[in-house]
Amino acid sequence: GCGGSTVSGGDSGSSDDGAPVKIGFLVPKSGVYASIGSDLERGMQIYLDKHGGKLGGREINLVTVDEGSTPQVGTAAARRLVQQERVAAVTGIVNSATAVGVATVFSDAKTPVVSTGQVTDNPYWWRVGWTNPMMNASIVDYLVSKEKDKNVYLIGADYKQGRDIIDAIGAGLKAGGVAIAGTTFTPFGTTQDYQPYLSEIQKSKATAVYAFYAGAEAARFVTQYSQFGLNKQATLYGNQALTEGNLAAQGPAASGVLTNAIYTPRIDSPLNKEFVDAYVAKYNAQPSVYSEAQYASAAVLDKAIAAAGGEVTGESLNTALSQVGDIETPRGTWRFDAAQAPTQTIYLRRATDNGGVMSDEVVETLGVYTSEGEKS
Amino acid sequence: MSDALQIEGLTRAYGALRAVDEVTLTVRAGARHALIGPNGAGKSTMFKLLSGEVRPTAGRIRYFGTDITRLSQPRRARMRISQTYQHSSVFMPLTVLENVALAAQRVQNIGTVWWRGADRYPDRTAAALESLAAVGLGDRAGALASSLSHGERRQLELALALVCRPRLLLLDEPTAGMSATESAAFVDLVRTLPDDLTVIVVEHDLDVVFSLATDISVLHHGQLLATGTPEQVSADPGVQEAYLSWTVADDDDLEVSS
Amino acid sequence: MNNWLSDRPALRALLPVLVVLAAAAPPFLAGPYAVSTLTQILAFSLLVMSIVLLMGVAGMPTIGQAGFFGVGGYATGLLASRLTTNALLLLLVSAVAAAAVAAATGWLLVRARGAYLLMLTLAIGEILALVAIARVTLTGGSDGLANIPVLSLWPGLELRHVAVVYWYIAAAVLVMGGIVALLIRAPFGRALRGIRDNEPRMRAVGYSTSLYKYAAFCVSGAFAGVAGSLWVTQTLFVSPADMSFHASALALLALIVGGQQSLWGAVAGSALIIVVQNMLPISLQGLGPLVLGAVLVVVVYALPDGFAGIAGLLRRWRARGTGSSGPSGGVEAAPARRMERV
Amino acid sequence: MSAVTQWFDANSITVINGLAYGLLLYTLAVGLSLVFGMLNLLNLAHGTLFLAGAYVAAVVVAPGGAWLSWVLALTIALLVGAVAGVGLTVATRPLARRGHMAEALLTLGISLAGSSLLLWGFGADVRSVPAPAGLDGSVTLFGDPYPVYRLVLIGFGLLVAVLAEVILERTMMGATVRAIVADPDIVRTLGIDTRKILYGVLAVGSALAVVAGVLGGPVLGAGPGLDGHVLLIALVVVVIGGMGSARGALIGGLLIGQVQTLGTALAPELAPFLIFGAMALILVVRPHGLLGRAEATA
Amino acid sequence: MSPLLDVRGLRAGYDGSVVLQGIDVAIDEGTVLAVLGRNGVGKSTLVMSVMGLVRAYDGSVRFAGQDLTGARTDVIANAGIALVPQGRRVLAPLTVEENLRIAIRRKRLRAGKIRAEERGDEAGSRRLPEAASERDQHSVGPWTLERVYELLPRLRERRGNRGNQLSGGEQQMLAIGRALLTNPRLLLLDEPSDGLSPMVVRQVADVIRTLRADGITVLLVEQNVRLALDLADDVAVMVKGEIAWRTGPEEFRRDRDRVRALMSVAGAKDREA
Ligand SMILES: Nc1ncnc2c1ncn2[C@@H]1O[C@H](COP(=O)(O)OP(=O)(O)OP(=O)(O)O)[C@@H](O)[C@H]1O
Ligand SMILES: Nc1ncnc2c1ncn2[C@@H]1O[C@H](COP(=O)(O)OP(=O)(O)OP(=O)(O)O)[C@@H](O)[C@H]1O
Ligand SMILES: [Mg+2]
Ligand SMILES: [Mg+2]
Repeated sequence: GCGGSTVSGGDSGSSDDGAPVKIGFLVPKSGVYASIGSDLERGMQIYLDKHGGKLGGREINLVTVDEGSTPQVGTAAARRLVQQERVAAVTGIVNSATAVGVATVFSDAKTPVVSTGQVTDNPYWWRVGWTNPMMNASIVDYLVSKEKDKNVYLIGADYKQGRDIIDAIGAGLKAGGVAIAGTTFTPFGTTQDYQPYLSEIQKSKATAVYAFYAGAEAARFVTQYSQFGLNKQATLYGNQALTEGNLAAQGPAASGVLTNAIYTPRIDSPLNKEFVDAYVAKYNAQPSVYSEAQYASAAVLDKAIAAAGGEVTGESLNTALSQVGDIETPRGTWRFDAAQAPTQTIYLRRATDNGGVMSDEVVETLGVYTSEGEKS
Repeated sequence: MSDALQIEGLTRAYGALRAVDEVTLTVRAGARHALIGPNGAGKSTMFKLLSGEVRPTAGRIRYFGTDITRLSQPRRARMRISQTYQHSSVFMPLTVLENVALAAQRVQNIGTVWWRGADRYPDRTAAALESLAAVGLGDRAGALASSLSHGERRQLELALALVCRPRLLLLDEPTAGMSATESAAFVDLVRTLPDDLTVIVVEHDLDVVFSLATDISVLHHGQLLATGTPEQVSADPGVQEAYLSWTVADDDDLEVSS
Repeated sequence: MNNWLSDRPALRALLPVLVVLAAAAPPFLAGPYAVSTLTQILAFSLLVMSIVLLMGVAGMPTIGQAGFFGVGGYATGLLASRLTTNALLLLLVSAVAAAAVAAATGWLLVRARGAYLLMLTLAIGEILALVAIARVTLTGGSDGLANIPVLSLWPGLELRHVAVVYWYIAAAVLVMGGIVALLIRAPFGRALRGIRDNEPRMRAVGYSTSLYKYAAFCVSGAFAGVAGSLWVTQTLFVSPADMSFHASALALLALIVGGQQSLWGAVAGSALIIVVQNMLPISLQGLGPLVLGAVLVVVVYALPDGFAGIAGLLRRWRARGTGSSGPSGGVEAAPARRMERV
Repeated sequence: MSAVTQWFDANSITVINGLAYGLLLYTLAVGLSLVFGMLNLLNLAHGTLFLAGAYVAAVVVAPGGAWLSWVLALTIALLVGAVAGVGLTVATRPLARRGHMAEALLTLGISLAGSSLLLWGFGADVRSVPAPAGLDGSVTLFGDPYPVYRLVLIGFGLLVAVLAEVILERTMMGATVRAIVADPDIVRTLGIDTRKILYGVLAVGSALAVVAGVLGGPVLGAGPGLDGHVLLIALVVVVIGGMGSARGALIGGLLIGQVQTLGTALAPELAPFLIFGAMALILVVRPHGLLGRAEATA
Repeated sequence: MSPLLDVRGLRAGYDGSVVLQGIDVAIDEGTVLAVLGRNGVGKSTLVMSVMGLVRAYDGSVRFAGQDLTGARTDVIANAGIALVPQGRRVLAPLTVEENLRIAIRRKRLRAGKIRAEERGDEAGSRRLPEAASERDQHSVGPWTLERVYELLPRLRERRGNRGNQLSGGEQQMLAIGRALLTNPRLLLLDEPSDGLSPMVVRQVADVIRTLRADGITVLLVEQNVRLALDLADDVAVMVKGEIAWRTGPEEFRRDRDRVRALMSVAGAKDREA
């Protein structure tokens, strides 16, 4: 509540038996990540719809707050969730800088977070999506085993994630004996025209390109890549972010782009079919990796709240989270490993033009990877 | 006493136009030196060269023996060269008093003080008020400069120059826009200025010129046409031709003032 | 405002006490979220005050001030984990660091004016942010610097509890704001005002205006650095986004909304901006920018001089109500409307 | 000698592309510059107008880029721009006496609100715009494929530049507008209705922004965040060239075009710093931009 | 015949302050009225409020039978009034030539021509055909760019300079030339001799005489009393926002005591009180 005094204290959120459990949902609703944010909200909604608005059999009081596009907004919102709303757990969070920035806010308040955000070494942070090591390792393994003769050019957006990913892939390819034609980073968030970089790629005579981009940058990069005829010279690889949510904008230019992903709507399982059908029916769109990840978050919370039982506090939830075991979600069945992230199957997809409508078709299964990138 | 100014071959060109053209001139210390000449002769430019607002294309300026040609305008102002502008240039949003106090605090060397309120320096206000009283603006101290009439701004302009305790005072058409009464008061004011203060005044009002000047120099097309005592200059035929050949239907010598 | 204060000497003597009491009260009255929001507002308002000094007083518009804010923030964050967690020491170091960076860049802009100056400060701010992004190993790159240890005031007194953090930051902002206020009223501040109004005239009177402007820039940079340090003391996190154009723009907005030349206005403006930014996204999902935009439009029309102008509006309205004409009537009463320069 | 030809061989495409990009920036920035320099109005809604244009293109242009839909998009853009310009004039007029800061704040408020309305109306997804039919392919330039549409941008940019030159420098239009900025009262005493001209300038300036948005569509697409980015670059271009100078905007656009492309190609590790570095450098040497006049700000 | 300009009970000022305390002043067509007075009495305010640049709180302004009270400045200008403002106010970013050209308006000139013909005024209509056939097709009216340059040759020399690159006197000439080019019926001159060297003052005096001969009406505010008396048909002396004395130049010259009382030390005392 609003009133009361700070000095006389108060503790982190808790809900008694039967009372609704308060869950914070931190998603971008404005700014550049808004489109991912809406995917998250849809995924969440589908899960709640399916379970009558309940998680773990308890009424849920979902407090949705805007993550905004900058960490300032995100941290302020996070503080609100902890200090004002006193939520028992938090889910969502898209921007990696925000995730890093808010991690301690939550861990200090002993509030667990179930998120796609890439925060490591934090006992209260549970990653439900992908991890960079698993994405990197799977594509590197593929290139090393199947495309060893290729001359690969690496390009990515110049920010922490981008550098981490491109560097890891470069190192992996080198170790696997694949030739690297060049490596470039492009200014993050401000690059509108990739021609100078594309021209370098042309000159390098690369036969494959691995690109790390997301959102609007990915849309522009892929489009310009084909405008400058590079798609005829070199196959374009990337992780799911390169095409996820962007295929419509990229249009035919994306044809043939290969991406690895933890999820695609084409996965053949009853649960996925049910998920996709419900999603298409409600939103007239295919679910994305992000929608599925948020659905998975909800599933995780569902199990944990049920396990925690009785009085649900941040701490009791966190303990429950460490014991949730197998989780069944549209992407398949997976469980948290020691790093509090999933071990799961990775797929390779190819963007395909079906008479004007683009979709990512599964080409093959790359295998099951741990969050640390070990193939198992 | 030494000369206040020794100007040698001073030139300022704007493109092809030489606004001031190789002027060599000496101004005695303590002189009331009038600088006259037709419009566009280069008088204001000359002032800008002296005050340091504009850099000369060629030539040298010595000020009481020191070469100041390369010194910046603020440096020269701190050497007590003060000026009024032909087109009044005051601090519009500030009060009349604050206008002058700004200059006063610089003179009193408290311009960089940051730990004590400006209003706690009585000297600052006193100097400003004194200067305002001298030019006849004493009763307007609280008004905003932006609400002054044209003529009142000219007076404020003068107060700003005087509060700097100048050794060399450059007045660019000080009486332009002043009514006859204020002009007369101005002439009186200049008369009361200390003798060791050197004044150079640009004026088109020849009454003012002849009632004040101890020396007159005439500029024409940027060049020095003549220089000397009022008698010498007014007798010079070239000057007559270029400048003085004027009288409005000399029907009367109506004196409004005094 | 000054008038009614000077009429009542007793009140005037009491005022500082009242202000201190009022500043100390919130943790006793409000919940932790409100107090931490207030803390945020205060830290931010010091950044805005640094712009008041530069833009409101010296007439040097800036949209790069967040750069120095960030320098202070990073200095505090980096040194907290390496050198000391003493908040006051870090505050000092941050001020020095920000002032040093301002000193190193300030010479670039003493010649520029108006919008050109604005764009130069933008360039400085953005370049500082880009440096923070590029120095990944030191600053954590675009993800920012997280896991900053909790600071302490002295050994044993950790700035961890929301209320303690609030008191520390409120006290620091009060002291710093007092210094800024002094500076504005002192001859130095008056000289800056003169430069804003008529720089050529100031030169003619003997001021080395470039030096004054340079000094103003450095001093204001130092205050921004302090603000950054305070901010990090609370958030324990600093990222390039804190230094970006966007952050500077928000500070500038707070300044204008508050009324360009008033320190109280700076606090009020900061409050509006922070509250709109923090609260609205919750009740009005995703429409935060829309509301912020609408608020700006309304403020521009309704409050010509920002929040600081409300006092004036009230006074004029009351004067009209009682039928009294202004002091002494006549032309002196003409209110000033300054033309602001970008 | 051969080093030079070699260099040119290696970078010619980049230089051409810099030209295309630069002229797109010019088309975008010239309106801002005129409004900025002539009306002393810092129109921070300029980027939003550009984005609105991009969305117009994204919605109106048919898949495949049929010519008719392009013509329609451009017409709508002109209308939207002109209406927005008139609206902005109406909105800023009461503030004229309050100075630039109030106007800047107002346009910023309008742009914030406008952007979130666009987000609300068109969603958060990035949209793309197909190039006009027949112009969507590539031609081989210096041995490498190059998109035809970008060559069209060069042509259009040059057209705008020529028009601006003729209208502003060869007629009294430009002088009149500059005069209004300097002293509107005096211009009115000469019997000129300053209001009409103010409306006209803002309408034209805004229309140019919206049209630039349509034209930039096939290159930049349309999506949230583009408006702010574009505004920033336009400001840089305008300031480098000197406010109020159409020629300055041209030089600024071409310069930033090359800095962004050639500079990036030659010194990729410095890429993020290039734009602001170039601007700072130019402003330090020339505090009023390359062709700016001192009075524009004083 | 009714006066060309008829100002009745004009009260005006700035931001609520009242400077003009109810002015009545009328000027007959083709005459020159000199307005004299000390600094700050409101002469400029009078001129500016006739031009619509200062808001009138009260009173009326009629010009050529037309009610111009509260009209927009450009409407007033197009009705045939021009102003040479105090402090010149040349358009700094424009060149001399642009400063002049901007004053030339085709539509109004045509109207001016008709007016001149109606009046059967030779001076006005005489110059028309010649000017119309000139290379400068804009200049249709008694005052053309050519004629202004002829009158003030200094301006031709400096035609490429920007307004702020002119000397003070040159700016004043420019302000005068600019006002003439609008071919007004009534010319408001606010201290036109300010900053002009004696020779140019004489030229300006000649211009005013020519104007008068052309049937143009002039309201002349001047500090140069000699010049003013030499040109004026009528003299008005202002004190503290009111016209204290309206008389002819002869009478003004004769009644020195009264002049002294209204325009000098006594006036100053009065103000201080
Ligand atoms: N910045 C400039 N650029 C070009 N020409 C200039 C500049 N400033 C002044 N001039 C020219 O230099 C000449 C001298 O100007 P100056 O102002 O010195 O004349 P002045 O003697 O003061 O005349 P006045 O009595 O009319 O004030 C003029 O012809 C003027 O046009
Ligand atoms: N813009 C303004 N705002 C407020 N008050 C003003 C303004 N302009 C003039 N005043 C005041 O109005 C009064 C009359 O001013 P005005 O300029 O009309 O005088 P004037 O007779 O033309 O004087 P001068 O001979 O000095 O030009 C003065 O007291 C002046 O202080
Ligand atoms: Mg002069
Ligand atoms: Mg006057």
